[in-house]
Amino acid sequence: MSAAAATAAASYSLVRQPAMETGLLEVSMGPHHPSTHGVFRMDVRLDGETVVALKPVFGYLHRNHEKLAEGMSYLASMPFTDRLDYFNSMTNNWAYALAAEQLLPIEVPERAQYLRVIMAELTRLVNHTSLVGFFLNDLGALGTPLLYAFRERERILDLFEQASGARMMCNYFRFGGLRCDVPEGWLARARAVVDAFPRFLDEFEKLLCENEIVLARTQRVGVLSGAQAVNAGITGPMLRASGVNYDLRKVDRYGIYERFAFRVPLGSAGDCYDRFMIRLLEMRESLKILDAALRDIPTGPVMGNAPRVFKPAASETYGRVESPKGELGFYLIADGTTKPYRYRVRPPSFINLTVLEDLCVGHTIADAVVILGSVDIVLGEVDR
Amino acid sequence: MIEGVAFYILSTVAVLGALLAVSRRNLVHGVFALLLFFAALSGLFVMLMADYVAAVQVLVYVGAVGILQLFAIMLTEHVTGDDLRRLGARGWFWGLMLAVALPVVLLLPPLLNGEPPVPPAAPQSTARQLGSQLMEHYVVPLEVLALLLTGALIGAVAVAHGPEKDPPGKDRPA
Amino acid sequence: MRLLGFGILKGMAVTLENFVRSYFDRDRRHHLFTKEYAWEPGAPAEVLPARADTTVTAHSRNFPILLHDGADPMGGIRCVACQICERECPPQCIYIEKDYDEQGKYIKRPAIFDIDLSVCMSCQICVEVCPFDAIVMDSQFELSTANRFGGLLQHRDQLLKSNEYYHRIHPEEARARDDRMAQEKAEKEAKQAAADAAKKKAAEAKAAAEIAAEKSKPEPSAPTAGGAA
Amino acid sequence: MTQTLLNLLAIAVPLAVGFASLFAFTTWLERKILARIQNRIGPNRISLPFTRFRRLFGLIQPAADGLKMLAKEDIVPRDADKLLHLLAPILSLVPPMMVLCLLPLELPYATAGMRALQAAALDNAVLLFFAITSLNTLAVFMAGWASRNKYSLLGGMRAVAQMVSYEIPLVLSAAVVIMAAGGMNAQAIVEAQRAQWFIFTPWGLAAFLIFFIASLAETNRSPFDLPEAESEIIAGYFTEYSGFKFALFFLGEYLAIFAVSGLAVTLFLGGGAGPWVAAYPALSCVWFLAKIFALIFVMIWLRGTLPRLRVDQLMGFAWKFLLPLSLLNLFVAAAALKLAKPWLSWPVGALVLYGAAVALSRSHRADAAPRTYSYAE
Repeated sequence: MSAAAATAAASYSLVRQPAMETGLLEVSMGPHHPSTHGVFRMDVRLDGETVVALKPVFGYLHRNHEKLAEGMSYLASMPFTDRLDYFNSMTNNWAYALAAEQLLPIEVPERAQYLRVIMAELTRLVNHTSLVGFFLNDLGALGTPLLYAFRERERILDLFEQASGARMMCNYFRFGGLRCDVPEGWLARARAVVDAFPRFLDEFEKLLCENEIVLARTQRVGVLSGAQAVNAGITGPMLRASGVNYDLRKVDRYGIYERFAFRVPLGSAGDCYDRFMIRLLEMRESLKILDAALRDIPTGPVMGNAPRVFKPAASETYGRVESPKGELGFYLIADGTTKPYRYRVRPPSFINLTVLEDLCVGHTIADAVVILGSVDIVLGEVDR
Repeated sequence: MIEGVAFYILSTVAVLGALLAVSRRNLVHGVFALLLFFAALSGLFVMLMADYVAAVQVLVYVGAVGILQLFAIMLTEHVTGDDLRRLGARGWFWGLMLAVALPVVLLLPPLLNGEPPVPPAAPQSTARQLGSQLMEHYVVPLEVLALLLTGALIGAVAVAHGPEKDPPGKDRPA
Repeated sequence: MRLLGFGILKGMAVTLENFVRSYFDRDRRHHLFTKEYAWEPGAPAEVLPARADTTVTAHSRNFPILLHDGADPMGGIRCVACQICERECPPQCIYIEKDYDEQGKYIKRPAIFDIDLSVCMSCQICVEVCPFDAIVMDSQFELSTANRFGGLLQHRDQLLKSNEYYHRIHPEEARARDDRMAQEKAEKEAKQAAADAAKKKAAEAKAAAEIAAEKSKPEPSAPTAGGAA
Repeated sequence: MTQTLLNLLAIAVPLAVGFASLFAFTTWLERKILARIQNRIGPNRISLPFTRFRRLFGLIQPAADGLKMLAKEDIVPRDADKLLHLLAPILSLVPPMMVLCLLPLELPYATAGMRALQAAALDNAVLLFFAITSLNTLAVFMAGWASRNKYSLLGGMRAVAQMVSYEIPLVLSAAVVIMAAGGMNAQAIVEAQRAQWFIFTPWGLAAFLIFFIASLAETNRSPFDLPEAESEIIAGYFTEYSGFKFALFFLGEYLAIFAVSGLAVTLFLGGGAGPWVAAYPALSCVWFLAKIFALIFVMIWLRGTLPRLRVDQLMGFAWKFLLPLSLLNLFVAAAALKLAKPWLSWPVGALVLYGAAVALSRSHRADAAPRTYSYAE
């Protein structure tokens, strides 16, 4: 033990500033902190309880996804897109399939279009229920909302397992349609799950939306103004919670979304409570889409006339989808071979994370955890 | 007979607590020893059949005053007594002399001329009597005391508040 | 403005309902849907029969297996070691070596067919690209072994499973796959038959042409024509 | 002399053993009730070793936890304050144990002579109750300080501040009952409620609610469980404790819950009173425990529903809402008892208290209300 360390240990004292002044406390809410949704670290400088500075540190889950894709065929990197945002494998697949179909135009049959919308909206339900459950868990509600949310998520994951064979890593979409059709009886089971879902939403809203403690802990916490959100490139429910009307399903009208009548909920204050409520309301809109899609889905093939070997001509494209976390985009450069020259993913939760410091400064450390919960990040997508 | 044994136990604990409170270098240990002394004192009150005072002693001294001192220690710097600074104990001899002389002077006369004072048989419920006394006979001093304490409280808060701190958002020198 | 507490009371009413209903809600659909003792073999009757012993369904896919028709594994093996799946596999976890007989001629069978289960991510791309329906996904997932490297490397004999086993675990998918294969075989035979018929017709046409050619020539030896046809 | 010692033992030992085993039962109860609230089943796997019993509904789970705690290694940080580190769990256990014997719990076999320790003899039992429970704050501070860990000290300071600021509404709401019953003797309070439990009077109900909320904060339960807030950086004062010292802290917490809800039952719910008590006097002990477990059920129910309060909201709630309300309740109760005309004082008292509560909650976060949202096509 060097002399310096000995004296430091000997004169160890908590309080560095004289008298009433308390020093700045450096805290690193480490990669494996119980409430950071995966391996994500926040270096927070505290003055007493309030956050003075916050530096998000991530990269612990970086798997070199984009460089890997350059060495494999187009189809081979489809299963890897499941691992991006491991809560919504279907929407990840769809974004990649959409981008690839722009490289080599393949006509997608009607039934596949309907099934794509159904799968995407079911994933949105899964993501928003889990998010609301985790958010309440950060607030301290000891597991009850989370377990109610997971009870519903289990039913939808069973549907995914029956359709694609796996609960979370579905790898179900292909360029030009879907890998296989849903087994018979699946649509009836899906109809049953969709009909039972509003009961869960009412129960959830009755349990939490007027709860005074939730109101006190989330309102006016982590306020993000509309202009600031647009400036930072925020997309998805976080942007709509700040009052900006931007939903890719309405803007791009990709897939067959223009056939379904659904509305886009908009927040006013842009604080944690709005982000929490927007996701609850979006679930109700998704239920409307699912009702309509399940009602008039036609029969027929689910796979278009995709070529045997996917070898697009030299070109570049950017396909994007409204994933539950925001605008998930795939930027592909094809050079005429079977392997993409460049494969870039626009991860919505990574970009939504950039404003974390502006939201947290001035709040207490307990609020910083709640704000992180409301931003809804998944480290698979943040680190790629 | 049981009272005698209890008395001796309690008084030794009290004296020990007081001695520890004075001699310990680590201030936190000192405060805890002091609290031990207060607790032993309240035990003595129970033996004097003044159970109300004993309960108040525990509530006020051990519960409130002790915590206050610990808070004070936490907020001041370098008092945790780990470093080796030590006040030179110069006047320990005269202190000892005084400590021996005082009890002798106080206790000698009664001991000489007869039996030790018998504790008076206190009436059964002291709380009711104290309450009525406070409210009827001593109501004016009670109110004055209350005002004094509130004044002291407000003064303490004003002093402790210190200069208006600048908003936490601005970066501060570490 | 709500008095402090009504929202909380409403929330508590929800949890109380869940608590009470968990005792009286017999259809176990909404409230107490976790199954007690679902695992032990002698699980009580009210556990839903469809998933009595395990949570695997007829659709879940875990690790690939090789299929063989008939009883003899090596005799009826479908895999011809064309190595397409080895090339297409995203995490490159399949290793194949062709089988040669004594004279060194390639016989359509894999000598070595290894899948490293620790690398495989059960993405089912090998099943899609296989032209011979030789590889399908199994739903067996209890494959943990003591040693990490050798134990999880499954060789050809461990991977080989019979078609009946495939019908047992994935009835629907197996039936669809067999129908498709039968249909393709039927088409091939039909094409084959059509090709034979066409060849035969072409042969007859040629023969008829020869007869016609001989008739138009002078009739030196009329009786031989019949024998040649 | 030996007779009084025997009496003391005859009272103290069953209380200690009884409530410690009730602690084990309550941990099982808490896990089962929380599980049922969350659509799960709770512990049901442990079976008695070497016996055929398979389905014991997890009743052996507390014994298994206790054994596990005993087997766990007891880590003491290197530069921790060894003596205080050991003393803290003991000090957190002693006050609740001592306070349990103050509760007017007529043990069925206790004859007149042996009930010396019950509340009958001590005429200021309630004051002694609060005096001894204030020692708990000391134990929390000692644990936080002795672990020499920056986070546990901050957690300890938070917990101490919380306990100190919730002690005042606790005492004030008890003062209302003392005023109504005319004395601090627990037995006299139970007698005074023979006609009507104090909870059925408006000021009694208000005092009960304040007392219950303050007791939640005093024992670090449900919405006020700041110290164990794992979602924040400060993991609470018992971070550095493992093994049986950790279990002692939990034993102390649960005994404090028994003690505080026992006092609530004595003050507001008429102690051991209940139907058929006249016929079988032993039944009063059963009724007393039943009421305690009713309160404990509500605590567990709250724990399964409510999120946690932030530190400053918690303090604001104590000083700006509970304290003024309990003071006002003191005046209302005094006026009601003085007027002694129930048909007038009850409605007026209820109205005043309700009005004050609404005004207070409105003055704080007036805008904290659920919002309505606009939709874009």
